Amino acid sequence: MLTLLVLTPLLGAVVISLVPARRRELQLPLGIALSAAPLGVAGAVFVSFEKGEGSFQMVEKMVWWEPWGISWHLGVDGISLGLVALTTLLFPLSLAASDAITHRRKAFVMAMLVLETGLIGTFLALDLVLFFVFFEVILVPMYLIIGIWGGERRVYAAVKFFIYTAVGSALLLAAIIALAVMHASQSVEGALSFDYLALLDLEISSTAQMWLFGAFALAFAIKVPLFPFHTWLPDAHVEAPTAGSVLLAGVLLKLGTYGLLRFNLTLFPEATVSLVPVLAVLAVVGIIYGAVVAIVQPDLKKLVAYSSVSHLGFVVLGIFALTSAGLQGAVIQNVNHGLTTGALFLLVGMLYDRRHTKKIADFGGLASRVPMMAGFFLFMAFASIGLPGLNGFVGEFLVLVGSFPSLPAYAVVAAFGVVLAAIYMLWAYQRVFTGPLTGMANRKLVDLSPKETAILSPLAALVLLLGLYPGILLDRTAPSVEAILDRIEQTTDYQVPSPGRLEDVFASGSGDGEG
Amino acid sequence: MLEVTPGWYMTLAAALFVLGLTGVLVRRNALVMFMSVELMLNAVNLTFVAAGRAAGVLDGQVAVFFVLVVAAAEVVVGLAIIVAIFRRRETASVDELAALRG
Amino acid sequence: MIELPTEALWLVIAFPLGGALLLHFAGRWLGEPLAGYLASAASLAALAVAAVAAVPFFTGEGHPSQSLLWEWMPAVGASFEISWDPLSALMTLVVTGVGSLIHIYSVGYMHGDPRFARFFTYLNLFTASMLTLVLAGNYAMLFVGWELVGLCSYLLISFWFTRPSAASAGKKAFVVNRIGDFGFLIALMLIFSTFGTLSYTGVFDRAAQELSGWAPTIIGLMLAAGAVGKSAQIPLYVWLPDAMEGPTPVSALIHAATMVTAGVYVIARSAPIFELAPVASGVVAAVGAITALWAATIAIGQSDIKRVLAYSTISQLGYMFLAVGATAYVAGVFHLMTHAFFKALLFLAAGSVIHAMGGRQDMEEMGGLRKAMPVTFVTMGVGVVAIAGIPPLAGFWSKDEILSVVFNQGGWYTALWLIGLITALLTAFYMFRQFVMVFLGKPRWPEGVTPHESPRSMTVPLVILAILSVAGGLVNTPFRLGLEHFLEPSFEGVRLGHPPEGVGLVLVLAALAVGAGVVGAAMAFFAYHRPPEAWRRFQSGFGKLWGWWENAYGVDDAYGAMLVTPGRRLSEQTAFGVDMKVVDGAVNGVAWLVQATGRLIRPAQSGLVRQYGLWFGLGLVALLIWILVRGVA
Amino acid sequence: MSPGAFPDVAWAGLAPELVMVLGAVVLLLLDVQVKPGVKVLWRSASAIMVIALALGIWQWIVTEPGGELAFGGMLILDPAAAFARLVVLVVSILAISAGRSLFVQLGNRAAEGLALVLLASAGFVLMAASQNLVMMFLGLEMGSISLYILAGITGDGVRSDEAALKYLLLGAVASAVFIYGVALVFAGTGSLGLVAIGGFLAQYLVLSPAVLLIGIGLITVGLCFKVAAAPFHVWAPDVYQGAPAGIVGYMAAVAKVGGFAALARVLLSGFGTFRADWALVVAAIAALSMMVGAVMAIISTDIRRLLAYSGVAHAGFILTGLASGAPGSPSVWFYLAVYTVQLVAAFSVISAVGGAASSGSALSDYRGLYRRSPFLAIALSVSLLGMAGLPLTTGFVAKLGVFLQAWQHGLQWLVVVAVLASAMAIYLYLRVIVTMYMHSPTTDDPVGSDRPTFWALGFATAVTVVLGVFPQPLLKLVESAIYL
Amino acid sequence: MVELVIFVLMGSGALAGGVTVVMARNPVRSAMGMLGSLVSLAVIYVVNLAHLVAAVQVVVYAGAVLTLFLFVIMFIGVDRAEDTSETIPLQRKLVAGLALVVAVGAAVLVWRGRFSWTPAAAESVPIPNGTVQALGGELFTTWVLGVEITALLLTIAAVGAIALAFYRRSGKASAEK
Repeated sequence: MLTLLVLTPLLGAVVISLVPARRRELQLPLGIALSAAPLGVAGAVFVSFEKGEGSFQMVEKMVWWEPWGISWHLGVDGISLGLVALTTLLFPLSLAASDAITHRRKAFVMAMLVLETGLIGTFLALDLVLFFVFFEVILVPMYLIIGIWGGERRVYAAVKFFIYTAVGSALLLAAIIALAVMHASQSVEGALSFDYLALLDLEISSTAQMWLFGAFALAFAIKVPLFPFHTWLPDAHVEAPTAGSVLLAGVLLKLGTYGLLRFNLTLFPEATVSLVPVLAVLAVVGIIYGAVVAIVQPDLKKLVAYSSVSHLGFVVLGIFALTSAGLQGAVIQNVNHGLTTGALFLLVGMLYDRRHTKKIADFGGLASRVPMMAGFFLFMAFASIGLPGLNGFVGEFLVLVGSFPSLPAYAVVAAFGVVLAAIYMLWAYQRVFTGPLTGMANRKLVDLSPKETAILSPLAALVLLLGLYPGILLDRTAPSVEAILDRIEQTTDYQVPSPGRLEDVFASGSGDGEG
Repeated sequence: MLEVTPGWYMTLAAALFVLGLTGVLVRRNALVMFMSVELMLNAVNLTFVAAGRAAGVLDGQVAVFFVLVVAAAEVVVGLAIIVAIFRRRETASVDELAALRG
Repeated sequence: MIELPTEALWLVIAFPLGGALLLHFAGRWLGEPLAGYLASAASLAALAVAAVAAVPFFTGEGHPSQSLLWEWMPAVGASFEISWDPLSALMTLVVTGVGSLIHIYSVGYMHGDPRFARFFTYLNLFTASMLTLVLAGNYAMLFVGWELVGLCSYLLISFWFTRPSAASAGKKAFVVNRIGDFGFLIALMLIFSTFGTLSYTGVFDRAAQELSGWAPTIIGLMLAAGAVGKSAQIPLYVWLPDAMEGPTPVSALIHAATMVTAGVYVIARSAPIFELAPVASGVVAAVGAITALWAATIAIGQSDIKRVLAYSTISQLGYMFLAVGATAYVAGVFHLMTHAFFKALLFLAAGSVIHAMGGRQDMEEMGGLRKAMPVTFVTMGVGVVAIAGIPPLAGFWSKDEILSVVFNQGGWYTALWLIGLITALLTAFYMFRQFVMVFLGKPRWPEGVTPHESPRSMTVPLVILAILSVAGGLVNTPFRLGLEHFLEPSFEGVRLGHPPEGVGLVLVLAALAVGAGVVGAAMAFFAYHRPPEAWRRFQSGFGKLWGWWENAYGVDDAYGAMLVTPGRRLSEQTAFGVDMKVVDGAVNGVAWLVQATGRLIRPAQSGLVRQYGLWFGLGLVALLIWILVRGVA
Repeated sequence: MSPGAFPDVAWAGLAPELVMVLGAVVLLLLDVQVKPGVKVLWRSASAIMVIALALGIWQWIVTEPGGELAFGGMLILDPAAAFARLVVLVVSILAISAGRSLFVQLGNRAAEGLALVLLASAGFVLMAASQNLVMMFLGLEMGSISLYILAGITGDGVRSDEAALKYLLLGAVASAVFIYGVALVFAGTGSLGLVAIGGFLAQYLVLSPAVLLIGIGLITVGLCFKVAAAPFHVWAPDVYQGAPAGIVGYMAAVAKVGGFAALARVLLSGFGTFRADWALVVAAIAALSMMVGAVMAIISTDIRRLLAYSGVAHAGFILTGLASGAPGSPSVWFYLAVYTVQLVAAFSVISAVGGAASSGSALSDYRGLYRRSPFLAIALSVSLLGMAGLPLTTGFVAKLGVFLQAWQHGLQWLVVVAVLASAMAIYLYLRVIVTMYMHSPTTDDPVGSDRPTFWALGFATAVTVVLGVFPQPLLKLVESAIYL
Repeated sequence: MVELVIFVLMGSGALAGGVTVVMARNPVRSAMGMLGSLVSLAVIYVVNLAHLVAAVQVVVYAGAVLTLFLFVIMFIGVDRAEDTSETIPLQRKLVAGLALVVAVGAAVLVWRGRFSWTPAAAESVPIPNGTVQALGGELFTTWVLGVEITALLLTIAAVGAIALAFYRRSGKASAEK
């Protein structure tokens, strides 16, 4: 089933490529229909997923590059499940929102479908080379999407995106190789192996763990992006077409956090435990920094991009909190951020399609002209701010409350990011949608079409659903998260903090706790 | 009494080799550069002969034979190119051939 | 009488929430006034359910109970669970009761507004949110309501969003509240990491065992920080005056009667924690007292009819803080209730006035409305008397109880008592000042304004609220401590502050309070029941002080200069300086470095074949040296 | 062996080369006597190549794993040599297919050109199969001299002449250095055969290894020149830029195959016992090559120079595998096989775009190539992405292979350098792709490609992708191409 | 003793010839220096019992190759003194430095006594006598493949010369001027 899930979009790309160029009008609808197929498969996966199970499910394994012990090894667990579902959901929606792409539309749809395959594959891969292959292959369609269908400085942005990520993954490859070689030297047969499950059994010295952790973490930190590796993101977002931005923020960034969670924590538990302060500092700096920088951005997309830096900081903080709540928060925040930021980018894109500008200063008082759009924007903005009852809160709350027992000082600083989020989001909303209607062009705006409403509504519904009943995801996540924590507890002398007197919490925490 | 060992010849060859290399580096006339290359190859030949003598095998002398032929073939092609260039440019100076660079 | 199971209490929230959803999707189709009636009906339905459910508490047979709706975030012990005890019952009744009246009032007030249905959507949503807050049995769910009321406040303040001031005020309210929420959030973190749950039962039952040392103090202070934001206390009160940009029913409901009291509610609710944290309680009390005085002085200087009421609200909230800080939780809640009645009344009356004045809010342009609006005149008069603390109206009983409890705490609380007493005087002064300026004297109406009495849908709620303002205080008089008994189950195991024992002392204190009220009222009457020139002379008698009051001590400007402007500058520096130049510059710098390296070694590729030979030779020799040094030496 | 005895000749083992060499002679004679059209000559040459390839495959099948000595120990016919032959032949066939227009333009020199291609290929195969260092030298010269001529064969540009002369002059110096190294090794060991040298070194402890070390160093340098490894690469950009487009890919590819085959054989089977001495040197050259190649390619504005520098970087990657010792040789062979195909494909596109006989190809000529010829643009992109080592292309498998080997054999630092260099290198390939897809063309004239080019490019593209996804067959194949 | 004398004389001759090649301003003089060097080496070969090699050296090298050089020198008319001043900055200095480093390196190696030209296993062996017969036997049995390749090499050279120089004149008009 998982292989089917990975390959369906690719098959779709092939189908699209067979559509003759003169049937232009078919390309986009067909693309949407084809990208709905994986959504169906993902739905089936979601439904047949066993709730109480922490290990990988629906595992498929086939030999691929045999001499090196590389296999086509797929599996899903609570950590990847939500992300896969999110990915398959966002694709039809963002394709549907791509009416504005008129130029080389067929290629665009194909790039999107290939991208989908890559993303799903990355989340499901249980072989490190397979993971790396998908991780890298994603760059190409994304690069094309930004570079061909993007804005004015698209080439710069696309190249920056590609190179930055590629540099990050270079060391990842070296580290993967190191692991495989280590496996060869430790296993009885002396065979190389890139199998994630096999590599979990390696005994890695502390020093080696540090290095490998660093290599993995760098690749993922760039992808997340963690401060100070984030500068490719605003550029890429600003230049990317709507669909590109949606997927970039919605899914691509999650590769980083997913990687940290999936690989760093489990493969290098010792290094994880000792490097928690480093990552947590970066995460917290990112939260505050991203928010501070977002406040004054003159471009809506840039603003949302920097807000991503801030939000993803929460995810990383949650991961390195190394508590059940923190990790669960990280997992669900991954999905949440995809939904809300995806929706925000869709909205900005819809606005851009109408006005051909993203500059905040060009707008004003739009709410009286486009109340529906304003309503959706505000809804998503509040989800992004972390309004309880909407999904953003669930993630942030779990992260903050979950990281407090282990990283009190960090959690407190991070919590301040919540205040800043309100400032930049609401200020932007204020400038764009409220006040008197300005400008002739703004007076002619038309509100959301039924199609656009149909695109946004499922996102809004999910935002609400996950906000009020996150159990739908958390129930499936919790066992996997526990498994990771168990592993860390078994392999290191780390203890997940349990509730107790605050004095003890601060004594066992990072030490530099404050009130 | 001093005996002339193969080492003496090889030292001489080494000197000739370096001399030839120097010639390639300091002369800009392509013809002279080729001659310097020939000098290097001669040094090689001397080494072969001397080394063959030391080892007591004929292989060294056989090798000389082949090096000689290669040298001749290189010279033929080289001179053909030089002639071709000279027809067009009226020069045999390699310093004037620097259109390809960067 | 049927007994309603706690499990069914979700209906209380569901009615207004369902109303909000219905109006959201079908509001435009329903149109005016049907949307308003539906919303009011939803609110009344909630009131009815709550009333039925509260009956056992009135009869003294009820016990606090909890009911789990569904697990929310089990990892942090967050769930949707309803806690039903006298305190939440009282709050529910106040919210639904006053809320229903305001709903009905709004049908008239919002008449003709193009977004009529939307207004009721928000109003219903607010009611649902506030009920979530008060019915929550879990701090997480409390926080849901806490934030959702903030959202509704934001939406309603900036309801007329085309006015930049309204849009800005809404944002300001939300952001300032968020600053308080920051503290609240930390409190939640602390609570979770101590107890492993956020459920009231889980926390309160073990509070005494688990909390020790400075922990309860910190938690208390952090909770108080949240409360300070929501209840507009120093230093986070600045949003409330601006919130008057919203429609007046909103001001009445949210920014007077219900939402702003959430802070008081939370502190009362968390009494078991504050019980262990006298320092935190002290801070709450001090903040409350100082805010009460501070806001009262500002209220004196305002000429905008709603701003007076806004600062008055802040001041009254200060009283409530003073009460709960002095562990007089019952008194605090009591004042909360009476204040809800009379302040809602005052706001609605003010709304009626504004309505009549065609949207004008400057009291200098009013005067002599007594005849034009008799119902409003009378009802507002009741409200003014009530807030001034003149017996036997509601305000007297609650305020007097607060002051006497605070006095009884002794120590430095005595100073707070004194502040409270002065504030009582000022309260009477500015309220009567308002009353006089609006209703008495000669009309100072601008051209073309012909005030008239408001429609029935507006006056009926006024009358009902006036009745409540008169009688509401009687639920808890020193002679019959009804409310205290009623609330007892909610404060089980908590030491409550009490008035002094001796009857004489109680009477003296009451007399002082009443005296302060009377004196203030009289001063206002004499100062302002005169032509405007005379007021001005009176006002200039205060010198600079009056200017400060008028300008609210310039706190807004000071915050702007100290926080907003530097904050924005910091943000700009970070965004355009640090981020673009330093961080991104480093990235581009790496790229530049690579290219520069390339350009540096490019001259080696000179095209000169002899030079190529030289590089070859150099490489050769270098390699040989290395290989020899390694292999031979 | 007594004088007069019939020489020990293993004709079958050299059948492909014999076909090529005889074919070359036949072509020359035909040209003189019959003067057939260029198309006929081209078809004949192609046919010869295909026959040679068929024979080569046969030889590959019959080759014993350990190989056997032939021609009095001059050659060793082992799987590595047989594989080298296959690579050379495939590359040659691709090159002359895509280069048809060049030979057409050469007119009455076409026969010479085709004959030289055949002879050069034969020469490099011999070089790869040489067990004797002097034989290796002869094979090297046979190939190199042919390439010098091919570089200048069009003769209709100063730049072409310049390229030929530079290549020849520096190549002659490098050859002299190589053969001097051979002479010194001969002096140090008394033999020219690699097996004998290996045996000698295994048998005796060399007390004063200076001569041997210098000899190894000189041989390494000479071969590093041929494969364009830094710092001995400076000729490559100039030559690639100046030589006719239709043949550059071939020149670069076969020289690399021959050079690396020789280098691997010399270092692994001759001086395997000295690995401690040369591994680090080779690793250093590898590191330098990767860095210099990547950096210089980034600032190039001519696509050929760019590919030349990238070739320098690739030499570094291949050397990374080589430095790992004998177990690394399959990875070296895999790399060589896939890289040369990509290289030839890339230059075939350049030839189609700029003209087969042209010198120099400014990057700006490739602006909007996608619009002028989607096929060429895609073919070039796939090759470039393959060179960049993007997963799902053969390039990735190749890189992974050499990195794995290097890491396993104690060159972790080199792998780190290599991955960084490959990340840097991605940028330069992207530059070309950006130019092709994201810039608007200066002219809208479509660019055509003839049928052989189409097939050659199609093949190369398919190989790069299909073997990139399923490299298993090729991986199995190279497993035996190991030096003992 | 005789060998020593010959070594000194002929060695000096070879070096002197080499220096002439490198230093002479006139290419013809270089060629003459080359001739001297070649002949000197031929004598040394004879001393080393490499008779056939010595003969081939004189016939092929001095006879054919050098003649070819001279012919081309005359043909393209560069038989005059040329400016030998260096135009590439630092070239001479670096070359001199290079030579110096090589010399010093060699000296260090010799001085440290870690240098021996001959194989470790070399025992005293008879000098191989490079008669025509002996050498021919080797060439046409063991090295027969090499001999074949020599033929190919010369073919390549011939083809190359034709392709590069001959057609150039008679072929199509060159595009570039």
